[in-house]
Amino acid sequence: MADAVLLNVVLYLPLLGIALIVALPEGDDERVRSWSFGVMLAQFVITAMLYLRFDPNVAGLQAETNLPWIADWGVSYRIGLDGYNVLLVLLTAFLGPLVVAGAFNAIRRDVRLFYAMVFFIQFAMLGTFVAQDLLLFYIFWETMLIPMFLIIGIWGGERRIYATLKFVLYTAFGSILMLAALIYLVWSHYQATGNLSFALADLFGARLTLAEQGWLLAAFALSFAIKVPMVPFHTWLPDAHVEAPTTGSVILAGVLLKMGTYGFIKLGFPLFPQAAQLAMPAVMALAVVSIVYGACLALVQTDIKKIIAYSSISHLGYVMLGLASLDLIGIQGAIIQMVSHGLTAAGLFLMVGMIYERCHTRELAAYGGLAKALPVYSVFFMILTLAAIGLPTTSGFTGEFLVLLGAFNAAWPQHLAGDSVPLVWAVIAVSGVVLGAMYMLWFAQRFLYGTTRVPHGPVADLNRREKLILAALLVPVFWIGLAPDEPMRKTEQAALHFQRLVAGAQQPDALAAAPPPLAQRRMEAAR
Amino acid sequence: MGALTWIVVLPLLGFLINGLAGNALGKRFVSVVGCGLPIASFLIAAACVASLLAGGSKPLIETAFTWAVVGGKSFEIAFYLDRLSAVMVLVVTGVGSLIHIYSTGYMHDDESYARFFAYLNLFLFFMLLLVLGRSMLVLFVGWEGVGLASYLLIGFWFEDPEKAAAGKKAFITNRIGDAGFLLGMFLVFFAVGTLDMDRVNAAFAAGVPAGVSASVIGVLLFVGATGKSAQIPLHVWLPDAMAGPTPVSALIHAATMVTAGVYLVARMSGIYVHAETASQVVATVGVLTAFFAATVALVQTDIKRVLAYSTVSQLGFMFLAAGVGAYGVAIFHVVTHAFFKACLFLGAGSVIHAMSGEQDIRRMGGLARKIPVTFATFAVSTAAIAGLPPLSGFFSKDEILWFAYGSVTGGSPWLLLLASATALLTAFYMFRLLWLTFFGRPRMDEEVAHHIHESPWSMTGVLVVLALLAAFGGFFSIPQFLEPMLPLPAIRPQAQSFHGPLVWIATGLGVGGLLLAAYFYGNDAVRAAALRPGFEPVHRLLSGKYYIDELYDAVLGRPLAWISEKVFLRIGDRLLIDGSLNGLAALAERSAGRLSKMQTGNLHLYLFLVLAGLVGALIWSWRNG
Amino acid sequence: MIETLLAGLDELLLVAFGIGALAGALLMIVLREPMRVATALISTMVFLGGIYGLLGVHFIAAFQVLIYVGAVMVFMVYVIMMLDPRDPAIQSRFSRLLVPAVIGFVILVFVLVGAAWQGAPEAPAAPRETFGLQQFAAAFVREYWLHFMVATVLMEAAIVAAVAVVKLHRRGRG
Amino acid sequence: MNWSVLLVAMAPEILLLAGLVILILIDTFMARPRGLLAVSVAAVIAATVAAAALAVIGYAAAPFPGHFSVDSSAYAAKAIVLVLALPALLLGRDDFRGGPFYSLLLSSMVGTTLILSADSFLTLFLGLELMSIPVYVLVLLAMQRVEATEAALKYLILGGTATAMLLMGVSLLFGYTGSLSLGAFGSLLDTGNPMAQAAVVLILLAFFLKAAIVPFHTWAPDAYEAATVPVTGFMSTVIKAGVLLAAVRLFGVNSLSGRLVELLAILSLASIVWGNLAAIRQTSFRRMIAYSSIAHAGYLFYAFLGDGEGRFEAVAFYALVYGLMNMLAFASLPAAGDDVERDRLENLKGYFQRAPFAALMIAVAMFSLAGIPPLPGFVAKFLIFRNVMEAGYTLYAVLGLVGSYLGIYFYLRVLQYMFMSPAPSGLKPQPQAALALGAIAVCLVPAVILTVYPGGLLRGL
Amino acid sequence: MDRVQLLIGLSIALFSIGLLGVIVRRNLLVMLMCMELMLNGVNLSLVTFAHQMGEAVGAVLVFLIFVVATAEIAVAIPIVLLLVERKHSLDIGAYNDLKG
Repeated sequence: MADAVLLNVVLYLPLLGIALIVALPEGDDERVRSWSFGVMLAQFVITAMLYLRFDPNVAGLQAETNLPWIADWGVSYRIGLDGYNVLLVLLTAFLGPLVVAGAFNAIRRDVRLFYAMVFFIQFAMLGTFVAQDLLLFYIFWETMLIPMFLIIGIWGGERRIYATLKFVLYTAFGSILMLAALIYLVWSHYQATGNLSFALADLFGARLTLAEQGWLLAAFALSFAIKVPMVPFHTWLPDAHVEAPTTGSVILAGVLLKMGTYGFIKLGFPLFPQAAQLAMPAVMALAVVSIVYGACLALVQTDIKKIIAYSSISHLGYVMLGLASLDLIGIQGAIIQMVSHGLTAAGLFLMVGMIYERCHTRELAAYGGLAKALPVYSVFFMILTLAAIGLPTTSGFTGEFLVLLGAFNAAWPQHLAGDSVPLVWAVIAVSGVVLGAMYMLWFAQRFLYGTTRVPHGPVADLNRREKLILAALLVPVFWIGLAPDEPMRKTEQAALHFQRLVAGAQQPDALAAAPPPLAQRRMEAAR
Repeated sequence: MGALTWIVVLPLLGFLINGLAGNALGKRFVSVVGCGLPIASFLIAAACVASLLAGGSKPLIETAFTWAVVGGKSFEIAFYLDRLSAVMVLVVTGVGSLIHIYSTGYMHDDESYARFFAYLNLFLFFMLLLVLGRSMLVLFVGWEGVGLASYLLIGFWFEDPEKAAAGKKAFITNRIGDAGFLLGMFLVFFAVGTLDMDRVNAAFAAGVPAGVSASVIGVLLFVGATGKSAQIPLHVWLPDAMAGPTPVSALIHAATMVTAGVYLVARMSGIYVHAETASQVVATVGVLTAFFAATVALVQTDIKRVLAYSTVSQLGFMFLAAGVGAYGVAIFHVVTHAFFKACLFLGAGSVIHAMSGEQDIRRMGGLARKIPVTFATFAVSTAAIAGLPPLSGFFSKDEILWFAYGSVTGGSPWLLLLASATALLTAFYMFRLLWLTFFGRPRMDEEVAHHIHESPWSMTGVLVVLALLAAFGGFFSIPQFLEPMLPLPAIRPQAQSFHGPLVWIATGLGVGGLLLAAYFYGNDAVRAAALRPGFEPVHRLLSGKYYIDELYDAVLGRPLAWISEKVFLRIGDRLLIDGSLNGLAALAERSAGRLSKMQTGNLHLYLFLVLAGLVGALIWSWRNG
Repeated sequence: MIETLLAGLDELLLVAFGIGALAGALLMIVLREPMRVATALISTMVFLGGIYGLLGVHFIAAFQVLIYVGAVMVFMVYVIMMLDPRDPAIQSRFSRLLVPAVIGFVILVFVLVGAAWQGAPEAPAAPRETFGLQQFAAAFVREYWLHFMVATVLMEAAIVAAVAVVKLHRRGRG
Repeated sequence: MNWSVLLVAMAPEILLLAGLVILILIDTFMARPRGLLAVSVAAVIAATVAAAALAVIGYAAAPFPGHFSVDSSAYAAKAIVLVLALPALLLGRDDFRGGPFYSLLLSSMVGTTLILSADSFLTLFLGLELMSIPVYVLVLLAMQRVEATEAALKYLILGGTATAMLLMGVSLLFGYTGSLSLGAFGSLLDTGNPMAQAAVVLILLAFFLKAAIVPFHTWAPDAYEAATVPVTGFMSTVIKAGVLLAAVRLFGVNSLSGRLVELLAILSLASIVWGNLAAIRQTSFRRMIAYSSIAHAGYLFYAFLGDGEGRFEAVAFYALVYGLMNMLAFASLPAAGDDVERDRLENLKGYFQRAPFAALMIAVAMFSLAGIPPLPGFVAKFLIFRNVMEAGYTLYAVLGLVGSYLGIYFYLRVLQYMFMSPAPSGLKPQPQAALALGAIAVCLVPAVILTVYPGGLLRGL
Repeated sequence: MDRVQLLIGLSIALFSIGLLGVIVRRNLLVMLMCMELMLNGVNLSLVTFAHQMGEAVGAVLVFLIFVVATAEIAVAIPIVLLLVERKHSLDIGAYNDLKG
């Protein structure tokens, strides 16, 4: 009970924050900053408490709130923590203060609106994670567009309008189809069971024909794949990242992209297990393609942010690979990889922001030998880079290792059974490790080593605030790298649940008794 | 926290202290921490080994903590000390400590002194993880970790793009190997369900598990080994790695890290004994690498590069031994090689130090008198590597040749042939190096010559110790020491009688190399110079290192860049995806224009639309009555 | 005999009036002068009034003639005279959409008439006794006085509106 | 005839009429008419309260059997249109000094409320006319720009045509059924008889024309652009809501079938796409809103595909939310400057810098109109497409949603102007007038409630 | 072919002619008159039906239509005057300032 209250507090603290800073007098930016930071910090502390109190052995929801909301259509205000979201909630709450602190210098215009938007998106993201009702999830999911649109559009770079429109239109298109799909899903579930409910718990195992499942999965998958983003739905990401202000990129890379993968693991696959099973080879293929494609493109970028953006595509490919493996290790790895990427990518973008504040360019060619000019900066940068390419003892390794191990574990028996395609994908994915090292080290070398070139230099090394931010960021990186056991315990039940739902579902000859698809009923109605 | 854990952790402490607070602490403190901790862990290691032997060589196992548990399968961070790892850990900590001490002298004037020691300690930490790890996971952590350390140390002087690039090259090449290693590891995990290597070996001892083939695993793991131990085709990084400070070359690229591959194969011998093909691959690659590297070494003029290629060559020997099933011998050579090659590199370092940075042996000569200690130690080690009895190199190399010929598991005459040729070449180019460096007329310019001086005791002392080890190291008979866990292969009957002659052949090879070198390079190498024109093409090929780097660049590097740039970025992203999207947007824009043009403001048109709509609707609704 | 004759005459008149009304309507399309158009419309209305009369709903006929012809059209005619109908600005009678409009018109007539004739229910044997003014008035006060009221409100609103527009005239002038 | 019943049942209409009478008296007998705003606002508020109260207690009666009857849903509908009229009144003062505005608006409201409880075509027809005729004049009354007259005429002639079509349909219907009750219409929906079909189609199209559905939408952009803000607001919200709710009443609970469904779906879809696309290129805010309103009319008629029960709920909720948001946007527009200037979209550039609050309000309105959660516009849209989907027209639902996607762009464009473009020089920050703030409040408060707890209203409907 | 059908046909014809006239005639006043014609057409059919089935309600509607028609004209005429005052033309073709 107490936990439920705490969770609600966590969810609504950002709104309180908005109220606070709106109440502040015009122009008192310093106070706006400090108060925002305070609120975010409080939020993180409470979330941490929740995390610690989270019982890894319980399979279902914890800290659950369940109130009727739009009772007439079975929509309920239902939020709670489970293995799926607990780490991501923690991650979001953890990045909050860092994001706020990271923007102290960068944002000078419309400060109040800016922090209000940061709070707003924080609210939306947390809501998306904790929502346990399909419509509620969708509402939070879509809500994220609004603040992001403004953050990129107002405080962004040269081509910010183009970038932000691209971002919104891309994502909105996916969500539109998802909306249609979820209405259909709920309605046919109602038809079948006479229970009109949007609660995820009820919808798992809704009885649908395979064809229906296929269409619905396609609709959901599209919107998730766009958010992830998986090749070939990724082109919004580089533009958005490049044009977004540092904060925007950090939120985007840190949390927003996880929405897609979270959607897949929480909704996409479990809701339509049979179809998901059949789709898995395709998903796996796309995932591996994303890994390689993203890496290759990162290799030829000249804009620092673009390099990291494409690397994100590559890294999230690993997450999808882990999910597609349907192997417990792979699933766990995928969850860990989500968090890990959230930390490293966020950190890298923060660091790019820091250098950008000093040197005002993102052209890689303009830099060189920073290790000499900005030693501290370089050390942090190096560590994050290595974490990104999955060097052991960092979180990146844990994620990638488990994902690859899982993928291989799943692929080898199929190979023995005569289907070697998954094995091929797994092997290619492993080779992605090399590509990752190539582009990141190439980047680091051009950036940190060689003869010293610092635009608008000489510039000061990191100040205390920045050092603290990065140091704080490194703590979980090494925690997950060195002792992932504890977090993985918390997610294990969810991983098992996912595996049971998706891998455990038997193919649809068992579904003969399913109700006729709505499409047929439409025909009759038209006749 | 148990003793084994301490062995590993102490260097890590060193890294943290020097890395975080080094610059603040001052050189003396840094040196004390940097050298003290490795020495401490050497002592602990010695104690542990003692207790191991006392305990009837029952392996010591220490579990630090559980890394993760997934679906009942648990990954533990545990340390494991048996005879094999005992040998390795002693070599690593021992030679490591010596090189640390040496470095206090060598790096004395470098401004990032603390950083250097931090990196060295970091390397030691990972190396110890590698050799002490019980699980392949831990081994892999160390495996990648040493890669990182070598990356950082090769690029230690990062202002020079060359050096930074060399570091990157090393890391990436290693990564390629690691990919193979990972796959092998996955396969092992699939087969056995655990990564603890003792368990794995035990499981394979009971017979190859269903669903996997030992040879596949073996080859995959060996791919990892080729990366780390610079075997064909992944050898390209090691010569460039000489860009790092010399002690680094000695420690990482000669004595310890590069031998990790050999250690891996020996450690996994449980699998390799079941893997015919894999073993043959190992042996073949090993001997080819040995020969090929030796030929390249013939013409190198950079003192460190000569040593680098000789390292590659010697590693080839080790793999040859492992490939024919004589794992103990391989490890034996690892040890001896650690001694003399470390000594050689440090000697080279001392030379460079004396020559104020000059590395080209064509500008040396006549140093013997100017830096006697260095010369003496260098000479001893050279003799050792050339395999002159009774120096350490002689014993290990002789055993290798013997098993290469005689082993029932894959031993064969042509292996012997190539190996012997390599041995001859080895002796030749090593003495060539010796001659060009220390004898003859000085070829350096005046003020360099003026500055030449013997190195401080901290360096020479280490040289002396290592020289002694190189000289007498052959008398610890490692193979017999390892016999209980790594039995030597039986000898083919028809080869039984051949052992005696082979000893003489081996000796002969060493001496022959010596004489040839003396003949050609004695008296200022006039004969070699005379010989040169006849062999111009060969010489170009060799000094071009068979143009393998260029080949890789043409076959892998440039195509990758081209595809990424032209195909993926230009066509894939910009043309296809964004192109189509922008096309749709433009379409919407245009149709928007059309539609608003229809609103002409003419009332008649509006009314006509009404009429049209009315008629249309009526007809439509009438169609089905 | 005479009745049948009268009945026949009745039919004849009906047809004649119908034709007259149609002719008037068609003239409205083709005539150029607004004034003539107005006359055509008036004639149509009168003919319709005649038809209503023949149908026996005399009071509607009366309203038709009184309200339409008496009020509306007079007003219209007044305006036409006031506005100098020979408007130089009008080069041609017809809009460019003449042809398509005519086509549409033909189809429309065809479809609607077809629909009406095909679909017309069998004329119920309703008593042809046509209701006269008094039943109508009675019905009005009994059942329809809501509409009566609303109609007055509507008239009022219309007047207010018209007045407002006229005021705008003044503003425009002054 | 029971008078007390009559008084209670027709309370909203009567209150409006009372206000109307007072207005006219003031107008005629006072040299300097004053307090017009107060009177009309009071009348509308009173009527709203009465309607809402009666809706809540679920009062039902038929003072004029067969012609006029009320029940809770009718009252709810009236309450909705009346609430929407309030901001229009409040905004009107600056543009319309003097009487006619208020009296015309009120008489139009009387008509609107009438059609919402009409049972016979007599009432419906009269109500529609009473609703429309004053608006023809309101369009040009402010005389802010020359074209207003032209717009008024176009609107009038097309409106007249609509009336004629409606009547033609009604007469055919009368000929077929011999009665003029709305029920008769419902019974005709699925007879295959051509005459009945023709009648239904004519009536339906008349409604389409009044609600500006493609291809009968042409009057809307011109009229909306030329009319001043309050009237545009009135037309785009009250009139539209009135027409749609009347249509719901007309169709009753009969679910459509066959050709009619296709007709409805196709034309609605056409107007969704047409409106959303044509809005992209507009440079005038009101014209843009006009096209958006065409699209929204499409959504609203989409609801008719759904089964009869959900229809009223969907349309009422949607009309309310859409109206509130439109009004919110109109109320937050910059007030100063001449009408044409005010209307230019460019004029909104950098609006956030000049008037942050107003800009945010417009932003809220735009996002809501675009149907992006959590704003109520989303719930409304969801409700509609849910009904369509439930009726089994999956394909139509998907197409409609995709069509609605086309609309997002131009709403975002407004935001882009307000937040992301530098303000043109020479524009000073201007605070909203008190009345405008009042109007904003009237729109905002319900909107917030609907955002947080839509369930409440939906249970009521 | 009884009279009812004839009259209905006639009324539809009048209605359509009115619509046609509104579309094709350029003169504002003529357009207004054509609208009147449409209403007359409607009236005719209403009266006919009312007569046919002896339902007074049809006639009532007719009566109301009279009223409305009058009201519309009453509102329309001043607007026309206003227009003419601005542009001195009765040609609807001249009034297309609003477009796009």
